Amino acid sequence: MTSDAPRGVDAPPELVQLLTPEGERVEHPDYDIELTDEEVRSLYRDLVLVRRIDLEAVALQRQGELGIWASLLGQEAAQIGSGRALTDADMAFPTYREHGVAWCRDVDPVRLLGLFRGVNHGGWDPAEHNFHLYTIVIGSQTLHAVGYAMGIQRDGAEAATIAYFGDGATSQGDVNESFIWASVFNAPVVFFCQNNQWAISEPLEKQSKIPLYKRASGFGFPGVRVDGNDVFACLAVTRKALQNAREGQGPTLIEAFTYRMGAHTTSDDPTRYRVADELEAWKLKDPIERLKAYLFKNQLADQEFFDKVDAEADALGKDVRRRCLELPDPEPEALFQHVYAAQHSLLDEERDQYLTYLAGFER
Amino acid sequence: MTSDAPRGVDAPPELVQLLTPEGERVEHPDYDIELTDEEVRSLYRDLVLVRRIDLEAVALQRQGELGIWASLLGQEAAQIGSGRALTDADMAFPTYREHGVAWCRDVDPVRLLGLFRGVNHGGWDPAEHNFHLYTIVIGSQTLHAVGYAMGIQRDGAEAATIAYFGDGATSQGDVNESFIWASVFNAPVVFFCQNNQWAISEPLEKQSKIPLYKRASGFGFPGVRVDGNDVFACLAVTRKALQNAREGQGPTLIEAFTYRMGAHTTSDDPTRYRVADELEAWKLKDPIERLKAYLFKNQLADQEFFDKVDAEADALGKDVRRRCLELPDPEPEALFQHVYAAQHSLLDEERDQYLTYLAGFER
Amino acid sequence: MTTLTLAKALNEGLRRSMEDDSKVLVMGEDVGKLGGVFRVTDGLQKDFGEDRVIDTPLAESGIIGTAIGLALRGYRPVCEIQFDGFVFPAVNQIITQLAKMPLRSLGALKLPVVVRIPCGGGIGAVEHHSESPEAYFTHTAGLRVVACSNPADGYSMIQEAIRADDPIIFFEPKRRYWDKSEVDLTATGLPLDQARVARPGADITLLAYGPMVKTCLEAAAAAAEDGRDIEVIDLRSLNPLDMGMVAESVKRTGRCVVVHEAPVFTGYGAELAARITEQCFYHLESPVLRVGGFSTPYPPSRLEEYYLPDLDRVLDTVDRAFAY
Amino acid sequence: MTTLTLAKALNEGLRRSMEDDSKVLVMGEDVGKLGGVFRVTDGLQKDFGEDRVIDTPLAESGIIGTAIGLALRGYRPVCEIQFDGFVFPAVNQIITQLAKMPLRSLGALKLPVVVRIPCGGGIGAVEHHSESPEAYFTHTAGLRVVACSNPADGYSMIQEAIRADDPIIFFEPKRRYWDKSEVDLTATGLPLDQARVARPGADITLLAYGPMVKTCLEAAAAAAEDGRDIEVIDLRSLNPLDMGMVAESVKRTGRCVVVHEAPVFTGYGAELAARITEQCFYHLESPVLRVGGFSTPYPPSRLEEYYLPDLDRVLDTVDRAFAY
Ligand SMILES: Cc1ncc(C[n+]2csc(CCOP(=O)(O)OP(=O)(O)O)c2C)c(N)n1
Ligand SMILES: Cc1ncc(C[n+]2csc(CCOP(=O)(O)OP(=O)(O)O)c2C)c(N)n1
Ligand SMILES: [Mg+2]
Ligand SMILES: [Mg+2]
Repeated sequence: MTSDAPRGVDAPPELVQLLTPEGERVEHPDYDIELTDEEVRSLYRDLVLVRRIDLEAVALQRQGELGIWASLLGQEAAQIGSGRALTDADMAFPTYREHGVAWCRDVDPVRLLGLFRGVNHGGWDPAEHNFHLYTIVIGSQTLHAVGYAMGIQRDGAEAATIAYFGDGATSQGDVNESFIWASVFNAPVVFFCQNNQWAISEPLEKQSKIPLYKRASGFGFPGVRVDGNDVFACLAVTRKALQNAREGQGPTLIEAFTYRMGAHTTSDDPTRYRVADELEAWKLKDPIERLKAYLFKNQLADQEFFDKVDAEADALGKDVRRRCLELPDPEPEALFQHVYAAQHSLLDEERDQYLTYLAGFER
Repeated sequence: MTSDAPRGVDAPPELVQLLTPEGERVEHPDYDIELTDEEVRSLYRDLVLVRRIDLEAVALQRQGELGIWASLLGQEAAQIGSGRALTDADMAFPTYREHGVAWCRDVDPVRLLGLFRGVNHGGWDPAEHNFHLYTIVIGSQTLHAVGYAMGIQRDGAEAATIAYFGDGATSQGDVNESFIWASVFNAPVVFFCQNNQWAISEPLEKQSKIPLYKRASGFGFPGVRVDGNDVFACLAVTRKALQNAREGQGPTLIEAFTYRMGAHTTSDDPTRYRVADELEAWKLKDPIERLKAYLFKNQLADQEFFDKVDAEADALGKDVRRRCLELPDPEPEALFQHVYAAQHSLLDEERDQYLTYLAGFER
Repeated sequence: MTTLTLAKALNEGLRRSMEDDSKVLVMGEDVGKLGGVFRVTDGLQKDFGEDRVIDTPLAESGIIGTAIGLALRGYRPVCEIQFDGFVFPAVNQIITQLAKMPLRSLGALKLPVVVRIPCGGGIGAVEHHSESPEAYFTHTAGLRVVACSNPADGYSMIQEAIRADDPIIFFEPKRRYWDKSEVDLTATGLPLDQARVARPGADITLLAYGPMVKTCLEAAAAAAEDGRDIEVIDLRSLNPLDMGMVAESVKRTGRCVVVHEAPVFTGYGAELAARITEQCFYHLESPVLRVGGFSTPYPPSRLEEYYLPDLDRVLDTVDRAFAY
Repeated sequence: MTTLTLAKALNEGLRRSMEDDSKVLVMGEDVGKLGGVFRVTDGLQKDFGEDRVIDTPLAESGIIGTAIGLALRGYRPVCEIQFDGFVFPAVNQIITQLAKMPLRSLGALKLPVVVRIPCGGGIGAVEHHSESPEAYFTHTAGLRVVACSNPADGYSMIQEAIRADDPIIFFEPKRRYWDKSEVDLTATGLPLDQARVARPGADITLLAYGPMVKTCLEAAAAAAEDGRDIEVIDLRSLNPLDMGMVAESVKRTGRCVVVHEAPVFTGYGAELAARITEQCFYHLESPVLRVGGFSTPYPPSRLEEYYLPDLDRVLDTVDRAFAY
């Protein structure tokens, strides 16, 4: 899928990889990427920091401070790679697991915790970060991303949207409808599917018999499978797809081939449905380890650098924890706020009655 | 798509045609068909008879005897070809336009009129004909067809289902979900899409940028485009797809490339959105004329035969008309019947009250 | 004043909204060249172009889902659902996204999406073309639900709905599309959430909306001949409900009958009856009675005259109310 | 008698149905190896195989749509919707197909499909995991709607639901899944459409179903200490409603409060209030009052204790009823 290759329905058969699990830089005929040493180090830093945020959130959940948490463990490269490919003008539509993308969009990690702690359903202004709210109903956000992209077209703006979703989500009607709309309207949207091999307890075979990136061919736009644990490849492939979208070449489906190293969420018990060996095999493909190896081998970073990043991560973890605990519980009035933009007599009445009722207890 | 060709995701690029618009028999490497002279004549007869039924229904609607009618004009070959490919054990799931398939399934044409006349919502027993009720909500029936096919699998039966739908329907989430289920469960189902180029006023380009048969490749099963005005090709292609399904080779998507020669329904005014030239061009590809030419050229039928079929058609038309007018209006009690299989106290109460109320007028 | 059909009044309202605000888009199946199956969008694509009047793929979830995306980008989409019975594929996007996203964003996001739904029966149509799904939406917090009953209201209400910053389900009584009345094309600013006394009366209050307003007015006219003075209120807004006007009327008349086409069981009329009873308990001489569809799917058209509330059933229920 | 949690009782009921009838299938997301996120289908795939306990693709419309097809082929599918908030993608198949197809066929087709929906809040979950969508289904003719409240009923009702020839929406109160009580594993044949007096009383009738039955029983116990004798009826079947038992009780007590978690506006309680008022008008000392969710989306979990009806709100409403 070079930009001058025919943008037909055939997707390249192989996994796009620019960095092997052993940390070797490899070439790919269609994708390449030029990164300064500083950029590479900063990618590493991002990977480590978001993993740290994630670990802290898991710990907070274990301690009862969050109701639930959906860990991104193992998917850091897919998220940082794709997230760093976005320009400020691009708009991202996440699921509930895109903590790494949120990081790239400058959303304060503590903001992500609100919904998992149960103090709100989504704690940031999407327009401020060009990062939409987390969406829990599987697949719904893909249509929003396409609609937004149709708005970009109408504005004549130089921007694209990216829609995140999982392997399981590809089975939803909405996701397939979003492919149709994107194709028919040639909308500037990139579909970024993190195939982490599992949809809760269901392995990929329950959703598709063929590699997911090939789905795009049925809708008339290119699909590409990228090594989702390779941050270089994710960055390169997403960057090109976004660029194509912005240039009016329409949508691309990217399947980031990765692995959910943790449980589906903290409520889940993966030992019920998958063997430990699988995880061990994937640990060898860890997205952070391979970048670390690359940095080491190429002497782009020394121990001091790694220590510094680790220290920064620890500090970040502590900070996130502290501020999580400080998150104020919402007041009962909040029940009635923001349901409607304009005044709503029924809600006003219910609020007044209820607050009067509550006030009765204070007396 | 021969049965020994790899059942991969690539569908053949060309239109399968066995009979040209001029009535020339042509060969196709993957599809062939052996028909006795008698069979060919009987195909011709079916085409003529269903067209006649259709014309009569249009006339009945114009005269106020039907509320609406969805004409199959132009799609006779797609329906008779595919319908005749079914064995008794196979099960068909139609839209609202499959009058020709109904004919092949021995559904009395008058039974079809009930829903268009407004005396019922569907007037036959699907199990008796292995022909499901007409489904109006676009695309819904494709999932029923897949579920039924999953039942066939569980029964270990030698049968398949066929799901009919239009070009517009391919945009519905349900249709795409049905592709996923069929593929994942390797269900014995044939998806038969009559691409009649229009979904009411919307041309195909509003639903897809690429030929519809290619949609299947995104889901991992074969797709094939057949000349939908060629009854031989439709029969051959559907027969093979059904056979593959019955043999455990999974689903096939057939795109029957045809044309809606009439209005969408009798309520529609196609002059608002399409040019007359288009219809003229398609008239040259008329499914009946080409078979007639073939019969003539090959001296398989003489004028006497054609006259006999025409006379039979006229008689059928008259019979359908007469029996349509005799269709009894339902009694008000019918409102409350068949809503539930078992007794339902609320409905009983409403029925009793209402019938008492009505009885008051009789006094 | 101009005489317009309801369909044409809505068309003029849409046109004016599109002229006033370039962010207003119209989208749906067959809304372009065809002008919609009821011609409510007739001529709009010709005048405003394909970018603003969008013929969409045949997928209702897609229509609402992409409309949400367009709204997030600052547009004001007006979606047409071709017939009431085809709103259900879109219900997930409407209930889980359109209705809930503003709260999810703690007010950061507004979703000014209007979902136009031709509704109700009485046109002799086949299955799924005569439904009255309003209760599904009035029960869904986060949505506003309105129903117009006549050309003047249609013209004004569609513009106000488009101007509003909340998602709105906008019901249009399809069997009244061809009814004509006077429309003041210069009228603006009618509040969207106020009911209207369609006919003042002293003896009993009839509550209706959409297609049943006309039926109730006819019933009231017939009853007047028998000396019974019926007040008819056209609710216009179902959520929120103009409870002030409703309660005032019922307290005054002491009796109330609610009329809608939808099945009575857990229908919108249940809410009216329950709420009115609570607020007007000591004023009620009889229970609030409901006339509506039966607990059956909408019947084939040759039975619809039996299914749909008509003048006789309304008056019979009025009589029942007076029998208490 | 055995002591079981509600989740386990349902599991046993499913198991027994599958043993009794080889046409019974279980299907849904994660119902296989995982046994469902609430473990209601735990162990069934191991014992009955992948052909009868089907892990489906992640698509609710697909689940119901294929279940309909399986039912047409003679199977009796029991579908699990993972959480209440995820039933909406399936609503089109449920409302336009499952509910209407039997009538469409003039009785030729039966659709014995059970749609199991864990429902309600109170478990501290994130958005979409605490909904109470029953009113959408009770308003849909052609469906039966039931809600179990305790292990014994769960065990029996799931079996009766599977045995029934009509499509059934089967609500399971998720926060009661882990409540234990005695279950008679030999019990059979309990009619599916009969309510149950959960606690007899003389002063006022509380109507509840699913999760709120326990809350109402607690409220009644607390009220008893103050000398108020509350009758609690567990409706069990929402459509049809056991109006006989309800009306008898309300006529006897003269007062009624309806309790559910769903938003009050156009909720199921509205139907109860309207119907009871009509049938018991002269017996009512006060209007039927409703306690339920507010007209807002279900709130984040740290607010759910405020949103959900609890003992205090129920008793406050009882007090209000007595204040008339
Ligand atoms: C419509 C809907 N159905 C079911 C669920 C419950 N659910 C939450 S996550 C999930 C699996 C999602 O799998 P996938 O798309 O692969 O994303 P992943 O969680 O692996 O990132 C399911 C079934 C849901 N959130 N929405
Ligand atoms: C869910 C749904 N949406 C809209 C409609 C209204 N409608 C009826 S037929 C039709 C077009 C169908 O086009 P296609 O699938 O190509 O079939 P054709 O009528 O051409 O045979 C539409 C939009 C419907 N019946 N169902
Ligand atoms: Mg996954
Ligand atoms: Mg078509």
